[in-house]
Amino acid sequence: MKRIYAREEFCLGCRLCEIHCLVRHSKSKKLIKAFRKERGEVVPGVMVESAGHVTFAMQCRHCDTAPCLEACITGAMHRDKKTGAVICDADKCVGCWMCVMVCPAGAVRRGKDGKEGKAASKCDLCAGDKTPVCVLNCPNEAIVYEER
Amino acid sequence: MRRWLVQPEFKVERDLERCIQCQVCVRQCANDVHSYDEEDEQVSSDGACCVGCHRCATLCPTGAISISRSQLEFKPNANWTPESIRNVYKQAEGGGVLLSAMGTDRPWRVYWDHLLLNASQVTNPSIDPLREPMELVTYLGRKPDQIRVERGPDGKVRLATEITPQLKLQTPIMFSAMSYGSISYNASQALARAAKAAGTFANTGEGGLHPDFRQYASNMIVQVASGRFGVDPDYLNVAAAVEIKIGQGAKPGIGGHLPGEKVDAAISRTRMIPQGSDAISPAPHHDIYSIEDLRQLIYAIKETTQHRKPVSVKIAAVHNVSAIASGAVRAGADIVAIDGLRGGTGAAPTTIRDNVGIPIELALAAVDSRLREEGIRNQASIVAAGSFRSAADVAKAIALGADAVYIGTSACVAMGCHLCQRCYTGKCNWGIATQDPFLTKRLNPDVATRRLTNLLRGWSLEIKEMLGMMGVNAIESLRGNREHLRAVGLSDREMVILGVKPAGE
Amino acid sequence: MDTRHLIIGNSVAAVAAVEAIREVDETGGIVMVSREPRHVYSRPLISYWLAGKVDDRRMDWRPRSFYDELKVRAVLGKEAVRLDAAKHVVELADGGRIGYEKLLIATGGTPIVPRIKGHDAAGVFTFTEWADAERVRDFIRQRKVGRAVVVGAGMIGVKAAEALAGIGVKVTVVELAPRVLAAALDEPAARLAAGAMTEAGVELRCGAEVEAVVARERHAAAVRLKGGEELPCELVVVAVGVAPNAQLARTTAGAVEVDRGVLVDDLMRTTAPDVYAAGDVAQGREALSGTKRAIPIWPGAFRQGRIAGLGMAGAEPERYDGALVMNSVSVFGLPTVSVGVAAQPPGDAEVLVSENAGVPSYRKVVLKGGRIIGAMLVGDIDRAGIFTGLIRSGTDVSSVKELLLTEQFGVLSLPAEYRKHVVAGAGIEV
Amino acid sequence: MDVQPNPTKEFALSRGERDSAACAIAGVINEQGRRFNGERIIRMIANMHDRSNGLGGGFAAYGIYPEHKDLYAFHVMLDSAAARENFEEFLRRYYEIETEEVIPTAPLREIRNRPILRRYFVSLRDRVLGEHYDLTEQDLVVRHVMQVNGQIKGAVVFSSGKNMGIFKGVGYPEDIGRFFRIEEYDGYLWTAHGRFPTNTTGWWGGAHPFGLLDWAVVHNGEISSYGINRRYLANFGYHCNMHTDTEVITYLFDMLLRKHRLGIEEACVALAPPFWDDVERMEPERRELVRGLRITYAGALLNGPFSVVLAHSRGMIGFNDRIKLRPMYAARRGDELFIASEEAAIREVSPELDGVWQAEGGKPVVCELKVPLDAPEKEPARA
Repeated sequence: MKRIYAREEFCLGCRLCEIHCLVRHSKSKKLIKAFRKERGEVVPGVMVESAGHVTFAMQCRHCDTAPCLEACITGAMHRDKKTGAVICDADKCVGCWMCVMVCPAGAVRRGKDGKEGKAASKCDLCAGDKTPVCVLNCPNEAIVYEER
Repeated sequence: MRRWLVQPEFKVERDLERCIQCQVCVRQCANDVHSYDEEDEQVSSDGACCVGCHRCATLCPTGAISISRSQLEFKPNANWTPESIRNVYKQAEGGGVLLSAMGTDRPWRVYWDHLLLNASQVTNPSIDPLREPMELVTYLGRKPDQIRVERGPDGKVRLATEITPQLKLQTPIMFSAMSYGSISYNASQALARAAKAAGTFANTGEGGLHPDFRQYASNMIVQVASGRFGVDPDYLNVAAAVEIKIGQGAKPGIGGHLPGEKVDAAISRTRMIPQGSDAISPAPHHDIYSIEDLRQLIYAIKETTQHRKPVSVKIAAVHNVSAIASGAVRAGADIVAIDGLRGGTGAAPTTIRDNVGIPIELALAAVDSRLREEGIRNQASIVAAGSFRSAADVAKAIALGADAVYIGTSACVAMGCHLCQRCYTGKCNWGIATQDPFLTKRLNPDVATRRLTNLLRGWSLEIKEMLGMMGVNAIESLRGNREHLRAVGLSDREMVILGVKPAGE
Repeated sequence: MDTRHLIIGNSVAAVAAVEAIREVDETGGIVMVSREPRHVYSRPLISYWLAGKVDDRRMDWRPRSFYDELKVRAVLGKEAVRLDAAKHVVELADGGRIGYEKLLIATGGTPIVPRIKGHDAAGVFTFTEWADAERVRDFIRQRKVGRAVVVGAGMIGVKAAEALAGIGVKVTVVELAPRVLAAALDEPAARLAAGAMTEAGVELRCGAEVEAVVARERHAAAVRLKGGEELPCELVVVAVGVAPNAQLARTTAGAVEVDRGVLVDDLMRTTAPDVYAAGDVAQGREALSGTKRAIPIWPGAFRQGRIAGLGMAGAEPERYDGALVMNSVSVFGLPTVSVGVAAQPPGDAEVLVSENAGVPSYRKVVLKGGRIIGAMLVGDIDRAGIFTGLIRSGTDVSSVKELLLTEQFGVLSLPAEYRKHVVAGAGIEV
Repeated sequence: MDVQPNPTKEFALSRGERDSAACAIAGVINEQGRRFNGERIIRMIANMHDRSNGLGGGFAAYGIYPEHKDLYAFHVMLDSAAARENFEEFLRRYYEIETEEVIPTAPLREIRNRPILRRYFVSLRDRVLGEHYDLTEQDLVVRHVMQVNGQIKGAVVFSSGKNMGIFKGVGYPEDIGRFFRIEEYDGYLWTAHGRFPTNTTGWWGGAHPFGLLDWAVVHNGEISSYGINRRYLANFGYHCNMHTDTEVITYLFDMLLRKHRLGIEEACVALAPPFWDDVERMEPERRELVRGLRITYAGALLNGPFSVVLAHSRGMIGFNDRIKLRPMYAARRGDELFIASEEAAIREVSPELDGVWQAEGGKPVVCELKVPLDAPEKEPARA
């Protein structure tokens, strides 16, 4: 399947991916509004890590054998049949954070969606969009979406 | 001493309605213009350090940043321009040579903008490049004056004249000499890859050939400059051609200086000099004090390369450029590259950059005419350099007599350069003219290669359109064909030098 | 439909096995037998259900179409009571017999109920399956329960307490160990957890032993601790642990070897041909020690079920990489994660700790020979999985040791080779 | 440096810098060297009347001066007695003049503004040749023609071959033919041109055929590469003064065939080379040859739409641009080979043909005499 890969040697550390991810997964979908009003509410599925000049963007690997899928006690974490993406159904998630505990990439984080206001937050490959927004908006093509 | 008389050049404004405090600008500015105040949770900007490179504004997701020239106006003075006043301030405070980068920004006449191309109407059909072949293939190198053929016993006619080595270009545009050191590894790689992809050539400049780039060597011209950095027999033999750099349009008669702090391990290896040592290119080649010395170097290089590589001689366009070019051809140069007044550089004394040399248009026309007058035009190809901004500039140069052109600034701009002219600071926010690992990674060579290839492709398509519109289908029918040029707003003398008629004639 | 695959159980290991079988064997008949007359549901959710945070529908761990879609014959509400491994036949409590080609025992665990006085009084419940939760709920409603004592402050006890407190019951938790979640958390972490509990109004009695349930009219009226103190209550939840439910395996007269649980190899095979076991009933290899232990861990059960299923269907076997003790428990909203040997590190281990009581947050990493063998996080648990991955892979982290507890610790901090592996994704070739 | 245009040639109606045209061309040769008079070539070119506009026409005829066959037959246009004086003084300096005469013409109402038209049958003085050890007699003739045309005010040598003559001027070609009374000459090879100059009006010297030594070129089309062809030729001592792009074709052929001794086929490759894509597909030896020709003679590449008939003493070559933007038909009947812009022109004089075909772009139609030039005089063929 197509996956998102970071090319850390070209990551600027600008964090535009995080910004656009946040907007894409916000309610308003409007950049300024989303960032002003929903920052802290929406946890971006991509996170930029940096240490010195080394920076890179990390998000869910959508593993073939996904530990988060195996660890999910509610069945909220599931694989989308069409895209192959591992997606969390926020309505089912109870926020037990088993997924957070088992993701070797640290790519699942505690979010604020769902009925209880807590549900695992992670990359959903932009729900089947042709190109995820982090890839689309990376100014240096340091995030690529491809079959490998 | 604090530089208190020199006021900021730019004003950076932030539209607080739009700013979302995302700090992209803070993370992108190598000049520390933007900063985030944790306490106030507010991004703010200080224009004093702004070089006007637009990195922040380009990456700002909400378009909240605008950069304008400082509104601090001097009393109008046609003689004492703000630049000249500021330069005096700077020198009064610093006491040194003022440095600049890229080509001169003074309003010297751009002759391209006074030359117009021709097109077919009725009497000969224009040719549609989308339907008919349109040939840009260009061979650079020495050509014989005539071809001899022999008929074999089988009745087949064979070539009996030996053709000396040639560079085959799919399009008459090459990348100018830009050394690894003056530009980043990624930028160098992109140029080499784009040259290979487009079937043309990139020039190493005087910085040697990084081992990683050997795979592109068949599309690279290696330079031998006065510092001889990175030059050994292998370097000469692995390349497609060798260029002896005598001068550079931005700083004729001036050497070069790569500060030791930029000479990291990789550059040190590539240049074959100790890490951390200054790389100083002397003003002249100390083994070339006359034309016959040049001849010896050319032959030394040809011997070293078993006469398998064309040798180019690059000179700056100075007053007697045509005589120098003629001398170079007679000294054995297979290609003469002429770099005009507006040619770029990574660093040059401002006063030299802005006041020395002549425009490439006049130099090119003079050299082409001179070589034809002497009947030696076939003996060398002419490559023109020094600011080609568009396919039209290239087409006009070819009509004036160039076989091909070198583009440097355009290539940099294609990669993202915003002509802030601060290459010499090593803080290129676009990752081109820098060795800072924070900055070099900003240039993804895949992206840069694609952008360069696109530029070459776009320009090539435009040149094809222009050829077609002129009713010819091969670049050689435009080369030196000044009938296809007309001048507007030039003096008679300028037109004589350019060999073009005024529009309407 | 023939019964190629017989699966005793209907929870995580059983379901994982079915899904794995169907990846390779689309048609072979599958029969699932379950004592509980319910669709596949998630046992860990019963405390959420009791608290009203999850409704009946959301208890489903797989969609209602699960059996149909995977072509499974579900025999629900019937208990398997006898196994004739030689004849490949399982006998049900109602006398029915089901033959099989491959059998999976995934019967899970049974709550341990200490034989204290009064343990059979009305109002004393265990808390491991949905029916338990239903009974507790009904009892609370009928008897207007106002006070409850939860015996045991392990994961089940804590979650039960949280649920009870959530529906307005005044809860006292009695724990024999000196701290809550003693198996998972160390003293400082437990203190934070305890803080969250007491803040929510739960009374904690750690280091206290229950002597008896005091019954009046056969109904629980109090819990008496050793020393005589009585904790008045109308409801007692006993949550002192679970044991493998290996009863079925024990009926084979030793054909299927059983210790605490059913002994399995790394392919989840028992000692009897064609008989597999997975999940809480199984006793397989533990990752760090290499010894066989019964470890009731959800992700482990899934993995075991899947391996068993693949093996049963004849696919290229995946090998079990051993169970890793781990738990993620949200204690009254305070997230805690504990992986590997974290609560009681061995004496020769190097322990790194960072604490921020105010937030609150606590992080601890246990290293041995340059490798992480345990990690514990309380509060900010985001990215805890990176540690889990490092423990699993046995990656030498000596070079990045200083970064482990820093704020910017992330994938970027990992050794390059391992980082490459992580970026490519688990199960994805690098 | 290019020779500056001679601003004094006044016998033109008017003229601009360079003329390009869409025209009619025709040629006919008898391969056995049998001579025939100009009647047929007039009919051929007259048939294509609408392809010209009365601003120029002309003819080249080979084998018409058997009595002077070893002498250069200079046909000269002169605009004044003074010009004649200057020209003749120049001529005498280098040449023995055997015969000189007015070119016979018929008075025609349609033909106006005629210059003085004279011809001189001359031979180069031995002394002159001796002074130039590095030049051949023909090189010197070329140089002298260039000098006259470039430097002597009011004089144009428009035909300079041996045993051949060019007759041209401003008018419809059939009128020019009658004017020059070409039906009275017998030749084995005739070419003709009818002009439709578009960029400028015509002038006498700019009419076709364009000649140098025994080369005569008639050309339909426009040489868009003229600017560079002209500058390229200047390198080799050819100076264009006639303000017509046809001139460069003549000089290029002269240079390639006579001076560089290329075969006709190779010369045509140099002038209208195959496309690089096709070159790449050639077998290696051929590829090297074509590549060598193309890059060496890049300045000689003729670009733009054209069809050309090049005549010389031994034959005739029909030749199209690379992508054949102008028409050209060739046909054969017995010993005779025809080339014309239109098939109808050929059918006009030879309704029955053995074969007729369109020449391919860049591929020459070559016809040569099957007999030696100095073969016994043949009887004039029946017109």
